[in-house]
Amino acid sequence: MLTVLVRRLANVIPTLFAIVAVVFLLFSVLPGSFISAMNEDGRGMIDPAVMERMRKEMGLDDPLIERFGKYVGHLAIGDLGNSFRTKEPVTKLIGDRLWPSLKLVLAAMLFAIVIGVPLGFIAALKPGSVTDATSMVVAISGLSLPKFWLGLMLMYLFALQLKLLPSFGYGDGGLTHLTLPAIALGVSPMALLARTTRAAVLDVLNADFVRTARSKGMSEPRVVTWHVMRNALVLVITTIGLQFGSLMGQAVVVEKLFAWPGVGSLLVDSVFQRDVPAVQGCILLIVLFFLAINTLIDLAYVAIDPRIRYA
Amino acid sequence: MRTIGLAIAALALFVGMAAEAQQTQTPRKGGTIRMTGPYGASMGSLDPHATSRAQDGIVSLAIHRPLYSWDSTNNKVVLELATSVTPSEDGLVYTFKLRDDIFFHNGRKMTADDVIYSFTRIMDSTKGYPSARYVRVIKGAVEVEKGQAKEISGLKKIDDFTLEMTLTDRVNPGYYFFQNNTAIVPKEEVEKGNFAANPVGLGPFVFKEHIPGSRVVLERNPKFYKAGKPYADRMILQIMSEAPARDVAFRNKEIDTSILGPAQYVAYRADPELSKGILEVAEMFTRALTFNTEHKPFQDKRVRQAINHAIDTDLIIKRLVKDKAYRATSWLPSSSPAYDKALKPYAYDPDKAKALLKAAGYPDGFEFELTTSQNESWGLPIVEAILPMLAKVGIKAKPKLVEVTVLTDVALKGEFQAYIGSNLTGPDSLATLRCFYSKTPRSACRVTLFSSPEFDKVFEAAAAEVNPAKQLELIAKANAILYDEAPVWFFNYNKAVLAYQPWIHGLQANATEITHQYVEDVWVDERSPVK
Amino acid sequence: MKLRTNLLVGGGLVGLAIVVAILAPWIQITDPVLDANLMNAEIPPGADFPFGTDQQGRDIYSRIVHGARISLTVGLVSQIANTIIGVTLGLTAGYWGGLWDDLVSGVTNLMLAIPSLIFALAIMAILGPGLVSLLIALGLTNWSYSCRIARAQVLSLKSQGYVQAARILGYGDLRIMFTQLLPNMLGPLIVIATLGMGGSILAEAALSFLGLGIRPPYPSWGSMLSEARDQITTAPWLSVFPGLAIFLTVLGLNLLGDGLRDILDPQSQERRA
Amino acid sequence: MSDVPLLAVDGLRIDIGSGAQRHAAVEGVSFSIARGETFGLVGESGCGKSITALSIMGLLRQPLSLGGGTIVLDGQPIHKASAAEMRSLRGRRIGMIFQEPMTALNPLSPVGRQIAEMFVLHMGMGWKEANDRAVESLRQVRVPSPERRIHDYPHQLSGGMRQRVMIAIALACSPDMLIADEPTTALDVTVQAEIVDLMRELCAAKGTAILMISHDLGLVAQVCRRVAVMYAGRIVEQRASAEVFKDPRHPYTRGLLASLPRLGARSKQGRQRLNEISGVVPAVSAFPKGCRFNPRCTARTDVCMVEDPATTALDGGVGLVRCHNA
Repeated sequence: MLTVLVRRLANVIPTLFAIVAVVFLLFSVLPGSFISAMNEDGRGMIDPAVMERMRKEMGLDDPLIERFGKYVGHLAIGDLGNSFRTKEPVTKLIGDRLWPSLKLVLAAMLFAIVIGVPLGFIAALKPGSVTDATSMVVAISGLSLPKFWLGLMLMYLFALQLKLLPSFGYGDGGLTHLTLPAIALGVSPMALLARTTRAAVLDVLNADFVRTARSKGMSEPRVVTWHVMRNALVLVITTIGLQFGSLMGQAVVVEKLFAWPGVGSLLVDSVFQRDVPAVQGCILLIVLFFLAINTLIDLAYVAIDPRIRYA
Repeated sequence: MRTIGLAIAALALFVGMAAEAQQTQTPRKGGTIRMTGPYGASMGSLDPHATSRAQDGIVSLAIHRPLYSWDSTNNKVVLELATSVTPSEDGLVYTFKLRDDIFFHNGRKMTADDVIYSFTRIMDSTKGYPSARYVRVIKGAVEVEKGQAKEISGLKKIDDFTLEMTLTDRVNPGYYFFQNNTAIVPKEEVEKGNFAANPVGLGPFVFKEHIPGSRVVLERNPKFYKAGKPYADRMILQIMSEAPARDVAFRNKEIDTSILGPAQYVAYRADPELSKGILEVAEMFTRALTFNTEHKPFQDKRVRQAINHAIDTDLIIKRLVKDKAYRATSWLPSSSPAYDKALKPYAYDPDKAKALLKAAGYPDGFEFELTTSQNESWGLPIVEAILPMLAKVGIKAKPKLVEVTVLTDVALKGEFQAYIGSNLTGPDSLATLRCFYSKTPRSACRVTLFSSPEFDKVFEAAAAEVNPAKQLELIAKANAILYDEAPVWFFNYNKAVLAYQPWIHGLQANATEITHQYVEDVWVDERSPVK
Repeated sequence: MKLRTNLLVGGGLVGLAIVVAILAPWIQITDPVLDANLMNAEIPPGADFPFGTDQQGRDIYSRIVHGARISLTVGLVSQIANTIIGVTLGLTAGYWGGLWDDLVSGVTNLMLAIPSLIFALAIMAILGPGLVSLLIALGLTNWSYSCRIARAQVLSLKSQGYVQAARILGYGDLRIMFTQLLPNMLGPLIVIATLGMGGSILAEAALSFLGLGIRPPYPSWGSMLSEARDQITTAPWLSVFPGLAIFLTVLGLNLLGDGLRDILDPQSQERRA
Repeated sequence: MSDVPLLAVDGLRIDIGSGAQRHAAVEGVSFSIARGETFGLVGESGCGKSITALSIMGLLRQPLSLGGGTIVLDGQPIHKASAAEMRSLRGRRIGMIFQEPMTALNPLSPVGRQIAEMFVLHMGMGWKEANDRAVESLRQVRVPSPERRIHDYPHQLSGGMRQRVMIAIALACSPDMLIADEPTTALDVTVQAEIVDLMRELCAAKGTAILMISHDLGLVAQVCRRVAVMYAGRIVEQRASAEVFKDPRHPYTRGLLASLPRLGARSKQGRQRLNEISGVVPAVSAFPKGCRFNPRCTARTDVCMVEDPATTALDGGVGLVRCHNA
């Protein structure tokens, strides 16, 4: 366990450093600036004097290297700088968004697992059957729709037509507001999981030890629960990890559509307003989340697969 | 003169009607107003001085108040925090008698010191507060901005409720100090730090909660200085940048107001129920295709006029903008007191356009790059519509797509041949026209680099004129010159449309920005689904 | 059984899209760009305009047909770029190993960690909206999977003595990589690229939604769909047809990818046997 | 001992594929095994011996299916048995050992549990009791310190140990018959003999009959009293082991014998081509006309090319051979 963690951490530092550098570089060549972004709809053209003071305040006139050095220096002590837009510390900005973001991602992943894994299982147990074909077409269809479109359709159906759920927003952060965005976000990992699970189960069902289990006189349900599930899970868990880890970044579109106050919508907004410190912070968080989930997955492997535990 | 006066009266009547019709019932106390913030997926800053965004203005106007406010019924600036103001003979010194019944949300009474503090804060030399451009009109403000002085010399406290303000130019300070981001803030709260997270003001509503990216919740200020107001107990601003999502939420009665785009404007107008709750106003934005007169063909006035003739502006407004705009006749919008109704729009006349081009030495037309954003009302869709029209007279426009963010940069740096955009053109008409005055630097706003001695002469005269009526006349004249010179293709003045639920009353048709509501006048009747 | 259905339906849908794209100029009714006539704006589907007209009065059918060219180009070019980058890095990393391998693996993990949509968004913002920017943005940001696959394949082939044998024959490194190793991994790479094409088409739609898509002069399906989203209630045909085009094409690509995997991926073939 | 054999296979046919793609992978296979008897099935890989074993277990899976013939276990026609009936037979009355002990054991489950499952499934024990019995079973197959080993995972055991676990599983319920499919092929030469001896010894003690399947005629002859040689889905020679060694009648059997290395240095690779017989086993879909062995046969005559040979009784009716020239 510990070695896995240590090895992970050793990898995280250079990864984070590289990401900080990449984002810094990308945004230093980005046209437009926070100041030009303030002029929306022709309103509030900023006059040159104010612009100059703003640039100074934000340190935009310093050489890139110097700015980068400063940023990294602050980063080392956990200071992500201040947002250009709100002037608040980026850590606070992100802190406000973290919980809603996590909630959405967790709910979406839960949806994906609860629907996707059984769907793949059922399909795999009767390969070539109508059930198999139907569940796979359903799954692949879920992969073939633009997310914002799916989200809009869900809004129309569940909010406007059926009046079952609120159409947008965070509300009290409860389940009613969470459901629609979570489904919109969860459909594509659900589809991928269904597909992976099906392949994994088929794979395991053809394994020698399943034949052994059958030769023991085990009923098919027992074969599945005693010997297939766990082994299939090892294969599925990689997909779960990759999907889960990247979900916070994928949530961008859904959060924007549903006005969900997550990190993704903050990120997009910050990109368009050239609020570089906020962008940096969001991307760092998303990457950290990805790394954290994958570390968890590694640990899960250790727990599930004895071959890794003793290796 | 008379015609202008009549025009204003007619306009005021028209604009005021929607609001008027709602005032017949007695306002109900209590309830919750649920407005929407359509501009972007988050708030910028709740510190009123730190932002110039329209979205932030919605909240700012509820929590804070500047010296003046906008009277939507009469389309003019009026005193808000003062009972009277007396200008000096030379029009440079204004003496304000402040109200003595104004309390900040922390219970302290507002005095002249707070006004001085607020304006001094805006000029802070280490911070780039966007509203510095307004306060700079006060004498001595620039020195503070440059760090050469600690206090603004033009602000003098006579007593707690009397303030003397000396200006640098002969202008109406109301145009400057009705802006949300010149609001008066309490020093002690600002100095606690983190003012943006815990804003304290003197407006009708008290800050309660901000869930970034989702909503701002405000509660009734029981000690508001206007007796009996505000009516509602709570105000919620839901942040919703996605128009289709807003549409669903509005139809689902989850929000009380919603800004409409052209497509939804048509749909709502056609709906028997929804059409009852539509508030329209001619906003002070002029949408135009701006020519860079450094680019050779556009140096010739005839070319610029030719383009104005070549585009079937009315058709575009009717079909593409779905009548959610008023045809622009010159630069100043219809809500400006200097607006001249008599100006005839450029007729759609491709033949005349061709003739003008020929006269200008371009019988076969020419090619230019047209920079545009993706904005649905003043961006790419419009460009797509004018391309074939220009092609008909031999002009080939090559669209170049940029983000809205980049558009401003492109404009101010002059890195364009022509661009299409939206321009704030009010309420100070003189300041608006300054953008065509040849002594204004490009980086300030003279993006066309347009210069005309004739215009300069009239503009200078207008700026120097003491008599308001005569000044208005001169401004109108300058505006007319501009129209003939055509430094831009005059497209339209925005018609802002706000849909509201039937239980919402007292909304104002604010021509400076329709989402900016003086919420103390808004009330909710018992049909509202929220308590 | 299922294997064939996948290939058949998937291949059919993708084939249809390709045929439409190739024949676009011949099967269009009007010019999708120039034949804008505001007098004809927003006409519902009917005899003159089978899919109706858009806000500008252009024939949606003709725009869909031309959109196939753009959308397929986006999918194809970006995936070719991704595959070339991924394979080159993966091949060399697996083959040479050592520091280069560590470096490539590090960068690959980095690419996996940064959400590709965000990366593409930043690149689009730098280069400005447009087709070329989009191709670059999507072509540079999704190569980590093909890189991983190529690397893993090289490592497994290396252990099979493939490489030593070729070396003994006196083949140069590059020759071994591209003539001996590459052909052995084409199957899984084609599968990844096919599935990735669908992903690119969807990513284009997402970028359009976020305001950084492609537009002039010719439309992509994603931008048409994203533009029409305001008018779902007032003019549903504006969004239904591009939506359907995206759905069917991406569905086809996914089915095709699955079907190809069954045939081309030796691992899954072994599984089946 | 009664005359009724423990297992009687008669005219077994196993199909591969379906519809137009259907071919008989095994055809006309008949043999019987008495209680406590040891019987060997020998042939190159692909000759159909393994699927014959699977058909007895009722474990044929797509695309394989039972095409005809009867399989009778202890008087019960199990080719007609329902899935539930088959389940109760498997493990309890017939145990099976597979070639690859690494993959035949669930890698994620401790070996103790995999043995204990047998007691839970067939003897209605609780897990705790079953675990105790698993320790006992491991001890029987001579795994050292079985109390600790039951917690081990397959990857922690050596190949020989794993195969001992497989034997423990197969014999856990003292079945009437053990099917051993290449039980030693994947093992080191040094442990092969140990495993074979263990198997033989335990079966003898429990009175369990053995059906041993191998490509290795030498091994089979060493373990089994009787032996059947299969080629291309058919039994080509079936006799007492001693007779086969003494006087092989089928050219294929002769080839197999000739290819045997000296004792103690048996080929480890089951798939290795037989040196003495050129060519390979034909594919199921392309069995040659006439005698199926004719393309590789050194004693081929004209009749072999056109006519499928019938069986000829040998050794006074207890043996048989399928060859024109035998």
